[in-house]
Amino acid sequence: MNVLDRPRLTGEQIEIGRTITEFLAEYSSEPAVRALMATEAGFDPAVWSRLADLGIPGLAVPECYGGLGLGLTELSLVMQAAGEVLLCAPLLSSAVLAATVLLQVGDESARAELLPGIADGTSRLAVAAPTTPGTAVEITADAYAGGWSLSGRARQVIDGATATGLLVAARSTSGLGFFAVDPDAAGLSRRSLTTLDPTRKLALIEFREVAARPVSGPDPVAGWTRCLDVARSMLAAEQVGGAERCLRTAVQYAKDRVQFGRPIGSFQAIKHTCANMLITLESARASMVEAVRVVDSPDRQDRDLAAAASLAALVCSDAYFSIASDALHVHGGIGFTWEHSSHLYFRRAKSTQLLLGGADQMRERLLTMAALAETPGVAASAGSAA
Amino acid sequence: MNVLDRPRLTGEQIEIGRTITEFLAEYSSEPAVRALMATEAGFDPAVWSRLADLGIPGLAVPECYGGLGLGLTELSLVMQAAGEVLLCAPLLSSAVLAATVLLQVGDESARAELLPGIADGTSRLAVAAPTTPGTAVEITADAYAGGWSLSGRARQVIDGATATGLLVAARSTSGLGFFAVDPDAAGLSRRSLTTLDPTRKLALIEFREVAARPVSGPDPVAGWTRCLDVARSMLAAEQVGGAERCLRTAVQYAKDRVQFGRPIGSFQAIKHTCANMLITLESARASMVEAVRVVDSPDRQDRDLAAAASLAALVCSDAYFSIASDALHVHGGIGFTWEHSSHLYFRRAKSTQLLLGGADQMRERLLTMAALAETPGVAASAGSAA
Amino acid sequence: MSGVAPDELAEFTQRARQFLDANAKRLVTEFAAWGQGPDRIPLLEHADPEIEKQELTESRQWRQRVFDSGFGWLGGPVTYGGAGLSPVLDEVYRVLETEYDVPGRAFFGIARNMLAPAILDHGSESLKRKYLRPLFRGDLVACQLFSEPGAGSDLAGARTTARREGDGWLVNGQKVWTSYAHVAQVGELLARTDASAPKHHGLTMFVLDMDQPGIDVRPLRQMTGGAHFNEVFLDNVYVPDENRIGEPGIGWQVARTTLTSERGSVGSGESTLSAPLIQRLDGLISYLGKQDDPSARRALAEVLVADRTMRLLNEQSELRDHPGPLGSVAKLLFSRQLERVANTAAELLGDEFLADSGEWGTFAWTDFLLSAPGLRFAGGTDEIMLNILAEGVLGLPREPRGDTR
Amino acid sequence: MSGVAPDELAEFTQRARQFLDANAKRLVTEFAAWGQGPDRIPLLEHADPEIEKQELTESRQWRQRVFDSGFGWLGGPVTYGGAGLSPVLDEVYRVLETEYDVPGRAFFGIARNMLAPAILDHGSESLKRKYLRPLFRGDLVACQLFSEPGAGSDLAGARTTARREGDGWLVNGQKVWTSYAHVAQVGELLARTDASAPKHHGLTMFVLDMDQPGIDVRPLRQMTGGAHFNEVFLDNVYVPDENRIGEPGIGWQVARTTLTSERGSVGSGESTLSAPLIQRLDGLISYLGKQDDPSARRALAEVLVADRTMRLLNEQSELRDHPGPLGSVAKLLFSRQLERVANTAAELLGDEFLADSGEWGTFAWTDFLLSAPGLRFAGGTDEIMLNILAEGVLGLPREPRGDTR
Repeated sequence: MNVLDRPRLTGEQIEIGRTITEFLAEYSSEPAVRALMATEAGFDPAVWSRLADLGIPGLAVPECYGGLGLGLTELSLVMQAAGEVLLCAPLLSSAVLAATVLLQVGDESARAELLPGIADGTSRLAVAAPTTPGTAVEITADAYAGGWSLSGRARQVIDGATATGLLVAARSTSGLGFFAVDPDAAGLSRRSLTTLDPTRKLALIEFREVAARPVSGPDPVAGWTRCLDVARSMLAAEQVGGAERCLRTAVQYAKDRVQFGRPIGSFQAIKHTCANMLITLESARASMVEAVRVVDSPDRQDRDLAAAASLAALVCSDAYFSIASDALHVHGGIGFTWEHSSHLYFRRAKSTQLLLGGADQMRERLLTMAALAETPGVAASAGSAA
Repeated sequence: MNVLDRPRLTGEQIEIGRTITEFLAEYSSEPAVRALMATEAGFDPAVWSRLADLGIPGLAVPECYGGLGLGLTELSLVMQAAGEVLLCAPLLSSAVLAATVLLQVGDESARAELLPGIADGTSRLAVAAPTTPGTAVEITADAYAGGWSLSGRARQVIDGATATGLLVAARSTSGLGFFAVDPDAAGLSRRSLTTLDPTRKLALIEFREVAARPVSGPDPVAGWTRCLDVARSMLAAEQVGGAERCLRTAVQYAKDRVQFGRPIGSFQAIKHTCANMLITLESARASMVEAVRVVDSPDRQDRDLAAAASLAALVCSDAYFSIASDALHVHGGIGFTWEHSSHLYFRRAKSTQLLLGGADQMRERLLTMAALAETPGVAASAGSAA
Repeated sequence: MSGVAPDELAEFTQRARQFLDANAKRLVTEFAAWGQGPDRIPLLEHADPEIEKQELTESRQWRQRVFDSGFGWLGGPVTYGGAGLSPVLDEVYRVLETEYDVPGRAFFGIARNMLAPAILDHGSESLKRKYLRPLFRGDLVACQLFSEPGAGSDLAGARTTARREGDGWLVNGQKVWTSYAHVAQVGELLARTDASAPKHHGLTMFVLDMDQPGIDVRPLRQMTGGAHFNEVFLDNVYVPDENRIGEPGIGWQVARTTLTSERGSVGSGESTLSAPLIQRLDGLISYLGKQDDPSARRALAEVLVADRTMRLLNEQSELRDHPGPLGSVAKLLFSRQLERVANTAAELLGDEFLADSGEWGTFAWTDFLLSAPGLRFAGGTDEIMLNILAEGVLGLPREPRGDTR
Repeated sequence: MSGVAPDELAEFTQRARQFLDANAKRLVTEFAAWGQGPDRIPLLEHADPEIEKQELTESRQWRQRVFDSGFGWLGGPVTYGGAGLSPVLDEVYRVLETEYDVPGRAFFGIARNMLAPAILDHGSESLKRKYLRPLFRGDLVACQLFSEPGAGSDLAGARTTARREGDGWLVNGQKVWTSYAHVAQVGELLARTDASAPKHHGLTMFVLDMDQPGIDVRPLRQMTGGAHFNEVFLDNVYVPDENRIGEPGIGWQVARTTLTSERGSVGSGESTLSAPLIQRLDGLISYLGKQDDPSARRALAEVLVADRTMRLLNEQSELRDHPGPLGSVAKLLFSRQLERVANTAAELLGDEFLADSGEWGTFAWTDFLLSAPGLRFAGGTDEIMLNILAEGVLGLPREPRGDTR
């Protein structure tokens, strides 16, 4: 039971998984995570820079934009390992979301300009766009003589307060578009929020006539939908990693803790709880592996991506939270203390369950993709949701 | 853990409970039930007549109509005991539903004419009216010179094929009304249906210009709603009785059956299953006792009755099915055989879960009565549902 | 109603109402509107010490007035300060009191529902005379010194020792998960007095004076960030022998008496999902405009069903002649239901649950979510409760044990 | 893909497709419209004997053709009739076959997934030569003679005896829950050969010829009213010693091999919720006009999620180097999901579920509901499966046992 217990991995992929796992064991220990989660920035620039030296942020960025040109399968291994240790770093925000926005939505000049910085870690970009299907964009883009200006607000931007650049979704008269914005620009204010999960920072960003540069290529709506599905698949890997760690910790405790003269893991109540956690974990892993396979298939269709990513989002989100809750429970009172790691995973699990769209939305997308329970009205509205 | 383990019972009530339990132990053994469920009639006239000698069908019928004039609390004890042994008899159809329709909806002359027969068991009346809130009445009543005629059909009439008389809900130009119909009347055909629960017979009754006599007093709609709530409370008692028996049987088996050198009830998986069944049973009992208390309070309001009966219907229905399923499971393979009683309770439980309205309807009624989640649209439509 | 004649009950109810009407205001049944009042949804209190001190003072004063007016311990023997009536009336009074705007009784739950029953059942005459009245009067806050880091579910594995020293005992060890230890005057202490006896036979129970040297109470930071529980370190703490509850070596039996009486503190009326909580969830649904959302309606209805069922269960089990350990039924339903409510709120809020946007009544649910797991082990884990029900009520056989020596 | 090079896999897939295209039609992906086809929703077959006989003949003929064309046992050693390729290819072929309209392989599940692995792992050379080829070719239907009335979860408690008699053994006892016994030619028999040995060491495994006197197969009427399982009475039944699988006394180890290979019969691809079942549920929702009903939509989506997850789990566990007992994961999910589907259908149908109105596709769900509990104990109860996962995969300690002698 570890990161590499996945079918279909190549030798090179296994090597990447090993490398990142060893790296994180050294640089993202629990004390380090606890120290970082108490800071406002929420990540360690030195560790980020070492990760960049390993090529991690640019793993899936094509070589022509300065990345390693590997696939999302490789990136998913990193996400899984990061999820295991609750790595505090702008991985999801910059290496997954921002890079994918540029690749799926961005025009050629934006890619050429922004991707190399993401890939070498010198830029940390955050994406300000609604992640839950059906949520309205609250930012408008107005054209003026010299360019564009944005007004409005973006809620809960991942790593938004510390990002060195922003990719912002905004509505103009010609529809949805993405814009690059300098976070130090006049009229922009950002505020770090108190979060349920202190290991992943969220910010509220407000725009008052902020200068912005359009970066979208054609059909940004479909592109953003794809981005979210890629991100959901990567987040699923993070969730599986976290759930795996929770189960491992709980099993170890059940072997070690003696009550009534026996290890508590010899009592069926605890034993079967652990077995059910395993069942849940393996179901999650299966859905995640499939989503990553689809995401990484060159000839995938958008609807296959949507179906696989929605399934993984549903299954892995619920699995992680249920496993994190059970792990906490297996630990009894000790798991309820601040000092124990249980609550950090519990918080992360609940938080990722809601981060990129809720279960209702994912279920509706699945039904639509499977052409089930169709009525003219419902099918039409479900089809338009991101 | 038995029928009488209920708070607030008087000595006389406890005596009634004891009498009926002893009676049923003799006259409604499992072999008797299995024999009756294979017959088309589905009940034993001799046993019914003995029950009538005890005054059971008229327990809650006022003395002025030939009953014993006791309360619904007493009747609930009978229902509970009947549920324990899956008594095959027209108790729910005639003694509960038909008697309540006459008391809650019927006009004085109908009561005076029909209740004495119900009370002394010589008549067995069935009620043909939709029991699920929101279901349309499929029978129309037309006035002609000499009286009324009914056309249409009633689905799933409890004991409809063997009843000696019918009380039928039908729509006329002046709204919903109840009518007394002779089952042998011209134009009436009834067909016994294959049922999920063979211990309770259901019939499809078709009406083609069948002569009928109106029996409603004022406001039959509100009256019928009250009838259903009374019936739900009595059915809840039957469900608690059945669930109690299932738990007792399962616990006994868990004590007796040895595997791996230990009674299976010493394994936590089985032990905790049984404990959870107990929790479920006690929750159900609490809701049922309250519903019976409200039903039997002279100064109850319709909305209190609706709230208490809906709660009991919800809780007891789900409890019975979950307990019957768990009991079946505790028995392992043997519980899956035709010869074992498990499936009879499983069938009864599933069937009562759906008999007088589903969970969705009961939940909506509860919200309405508690004035929760109110919006103008929803509150209005929920308020009108029976 | 078992134990009380209808006339007696009516007379009592009237008398209690008179007292309450004269001394307290009826609770207004309309709840505070959405957006009003403190923006927290409390489950495990970890109040500001100053506020807590004031709340304790108010609660104590009210309990003392109740006691002095004769309603404090209706079922108790007159000798020890009780009213000598049926114990059922205590529950009747408690329910009546919930209709009035009076301070809660949580501070005194352990005194009343755990320590007092142990003294009543096992204590010496002098212990009874000394402690019962102040425990019921609200003079003393009590805490329960049972759990230890190595003895959670397996309380009989306690390692805190008490050894003979002159006329009394010297106590050394560490206790944990001790609610109210920081405000308690007395503790119910389970300690090992005979290391050579089999584990269930070497324990003794004491009433410990908490205001003395050698007792170090430290708040235990829980996953919410707050501290509802404490750790208690005991370093050569003296207990006079007269404070022993029962004979030396029968501590385990005394503990069991206490634990089966515990429902008052976690499983009883006070810990059903309160009406305000349902109101809060209802308010949230309206705030989010989800009144027409079928999953929201279903979730709210399920919470309502669970709340009503628990209330009825408590109410009726109090009315039974032999309520038995059915109080644990409510406790189990309660802790399960809490998690369901918390997850429902999270699902309704969606990503608004993730960060504090400043909107009243939204992020406050996170504290509720993070507190809920604590209720699953406080007062006995689910597993222990299920064992008690299975073995105690259903008579299922015990498991083979690894600790019979 | 582990064990098979990409090129080899591509070449194989092409070859298998050629065979299938030449010998079978592709399944039309559109399912029968609502109201067409037989009005039953099968879960535990209890077909008319004549129909079953015909189905068996068709299934056997197809399997023989598959085998004779080289696709019957791809991973098997050439010596015993296999193709000498990677075992992964058997799974690849199985999945490919599901795309074609060919007879199912349920009759031969036990032969292939239970008896054959036991013989391969523990059988003598002559047993392997005698049985492996016909078991994989579809010549022989096998049944599993393990469970007894007194030995259900605790299979090692088997009391059926086999005692030495000349060159062989005489078997006496009773087996139960035996699927396919009425059509089987061979049985895998677990019998006690040494009453004086500790219970796990006194058992021996045999291949039993089912076509001989002394064997009485009686259908076991189950709660649906039908009979999928059988009881098998064994009265002085002779087994030659050469039909022994493994040494005398190691029957329990052989049984464990068999049981961990069992996923093929209950936990594997064939028993995921089939697409037709989901289609049937979808059809029901449309028939009832509940496409806009959020609970119906949610329920359907949940069934879809469970189905997809189980498919992926099976598919991927076959691709792992060490699938281990993860097949039981699918089996557990499967039996739980069945009950959920049945209850969903009941909830959707409401009171139409109660009686057969004659409407196609409605009352048929009751048989499904009544069959579902049977899947929970067939192939091992949930409890046993959970123990296997907890002890075998997670390494949690065993329970103290009462039967170690």
